[in-house]
Amino acid sequence: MAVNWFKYASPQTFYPLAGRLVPLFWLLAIVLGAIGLYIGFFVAPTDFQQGESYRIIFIHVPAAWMSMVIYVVMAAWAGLGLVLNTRLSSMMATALAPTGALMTFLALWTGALWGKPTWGTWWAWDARMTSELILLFLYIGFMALQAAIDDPRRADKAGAILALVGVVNVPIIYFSVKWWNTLHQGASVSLTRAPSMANAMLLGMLIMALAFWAYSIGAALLRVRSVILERERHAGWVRELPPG
Amino acid sequence: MLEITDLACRRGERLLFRGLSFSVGAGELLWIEGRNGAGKTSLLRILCGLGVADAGEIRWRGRPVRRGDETFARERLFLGHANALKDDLTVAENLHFAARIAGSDGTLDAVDRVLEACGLAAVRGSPVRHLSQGQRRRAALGRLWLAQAQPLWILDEPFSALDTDSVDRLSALLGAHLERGGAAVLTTHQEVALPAGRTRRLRLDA
Amino acid sequence: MQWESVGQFFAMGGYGRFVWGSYAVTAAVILIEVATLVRRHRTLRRRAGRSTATDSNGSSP
Amino acid sequence: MGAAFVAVFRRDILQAWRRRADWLNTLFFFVIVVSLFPLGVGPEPEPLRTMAPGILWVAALLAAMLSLQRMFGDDFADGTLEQLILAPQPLPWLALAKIAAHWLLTGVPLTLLAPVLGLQFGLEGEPLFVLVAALLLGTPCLSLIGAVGAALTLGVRGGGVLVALLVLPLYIPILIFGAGAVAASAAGISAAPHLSLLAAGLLLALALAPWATAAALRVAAE
Repeated sequence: MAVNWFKYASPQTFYPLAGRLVPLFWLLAIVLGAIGLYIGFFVAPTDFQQGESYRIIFIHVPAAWMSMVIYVVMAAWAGLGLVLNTRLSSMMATALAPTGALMTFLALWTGALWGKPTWGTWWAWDARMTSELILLFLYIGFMALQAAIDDPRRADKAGAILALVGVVNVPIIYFSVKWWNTLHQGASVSLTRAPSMANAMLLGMLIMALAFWAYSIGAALLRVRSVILERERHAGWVRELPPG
Repeated sequence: MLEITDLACRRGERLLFRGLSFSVGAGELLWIEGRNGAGKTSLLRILCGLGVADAGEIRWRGRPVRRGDETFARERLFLGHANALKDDLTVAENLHFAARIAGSDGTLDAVDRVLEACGLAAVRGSPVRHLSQGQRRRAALGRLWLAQAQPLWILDEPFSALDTDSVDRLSALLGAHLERGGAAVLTTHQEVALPAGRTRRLRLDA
Repeated sequence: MQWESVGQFFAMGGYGRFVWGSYAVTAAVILIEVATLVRRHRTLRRRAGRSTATDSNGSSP
Repeated sequence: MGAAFVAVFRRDILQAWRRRADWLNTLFFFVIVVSLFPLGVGPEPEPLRTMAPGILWVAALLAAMLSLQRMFGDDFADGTLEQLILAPQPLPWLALAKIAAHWLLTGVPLTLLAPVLGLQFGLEGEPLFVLVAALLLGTPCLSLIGAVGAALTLGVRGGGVLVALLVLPLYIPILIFGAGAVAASAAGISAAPHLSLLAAGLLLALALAPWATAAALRVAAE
């Protein structure tokens, strides 16, 4: 049975599907989150070096990973929308950006709160944190550009070009910041050179990462439903929707 | 020469036209009529390759036209509402540049001949900024005299802001273009100026 | 199990401010995002539904 | 094809020459911004010397960025951009001509002005030469990457600030290696690695930016 994936490429058929997926992903996120937090707080031992403050890792690293993953997935959807001219892919990119930006903010916030007890300063221009900050600028640039352009079709295409240019630059920015950091401060200071990871710590972090991943998908799917309703408000099928 | 099948275009939420099919043969002029906002300009911009149609296909000499298609670009001329002139450059410099970009003969005496034909020889060296609206439009139309080698002319309101003898000059030029086997698609409000016998109409109703 | 008492759990070895500061903000951000998303979708859904009613008399919002 | 490139390049230079005031404003901006820092930080030579590379580079970045609007903005307004898009030459090639003109008009003057201002900050000898070399490699990247931002924000509300928002994060690697080269040479270590990375960045920008700019121009003119 060949699944006609293009059937789901039309907003009209994707809208109900997304509606069914959102609760599933969020439920998965809650379950995984509960397990991850339990491991993080009740199974993982105290770290001999950092004491208890390292437990921030269970949300800092997942948020940082997600901020990077979401940007790449966003750029992929945007590129797809640009090449195949499928409106839904571009809507998916637009829907992912805010969640990605929030993940970046969380990575920065938790990084600062973890840095304070570890280095004594809220912000230490560590290579990873600085790249995270620049990634936040890239998200803001993408959202600002799409917000400034009224015509949705042009906003999608312009956003796609920016996201593709951005995704090429993300590794370049990361390595140039890493070079810049080692040049000025030497390699001693690195936040996420995680302490020797007991397997419970690692397990907790991985499960939390999956929880964040499931949450992000759910959030993006719900936001894409709103984007679909806004963009297709004049379409017939939107009008017949029961006010659910 | 130019065949359009099932063209559709949506501006934001509004569907401008759908299922539009027509063709323009050698020596033919297609006059696009319709109220303001009926999508005339959008249609012309799609034909020339600036705009993107929501559906449908454009074929030139039997081959479908892709955006950025250089052979089609070599054979088509587009004149929009905007005069496409740099205010700080002189009339001669503007035309010289337009010719070089379009790949047609940009030598100085060619430009002079065009200025003569447009009746702009006197203002040859003055910046476009100092020209009147009518003179600017004639300078913009100078591009047509340069474009003898381009068989397809797509013109958006070419007769607007022209005085009577410029209108006659332009319609004579259009007639000559059609005689040479060229094709043209244009929008205009002055009916009188179009070469009789070779003009077909296409009504775009909103 | 690490913690002898609930108090010790919240003290988090003296790093309570930092650990709970991080978790609280993360939880808040996620809840706020969920709330705004749900509200945004619900209002759009209601307007979509209502637009059929108003359209019958010709004026859409 | 070369003729069209030269035609676009010459026309942009001629256009800028006819509007010398706008063109000079960018350079005045660069000088003013650079001279603000000693007033803010204090005249002590030592801190100024260590900060000089960063200040000069950030000011060059901002100056180049402020003049990006003019790269396509006027052509978009008066309709000449449409004719460029419809021209029978490849659009990335014509976009490159405009980028080259922008570089000659902003990048090169900034590169020549910077060492003079460097003297103000106590930089002498080899670091000044490295500054010029780094700027010669870096400023074309500023024009190339900036062109993508300028094309994306054509005819958009609040375009000026928006270009900065889009383009500055992408300028960061150039800033790091550009300023790093001068700092290295001032500290007596070789600036070769920085300059070679800048050159690599330039090649990458040359390879990608014209295409991205052309795509963005087509989207803007739709």
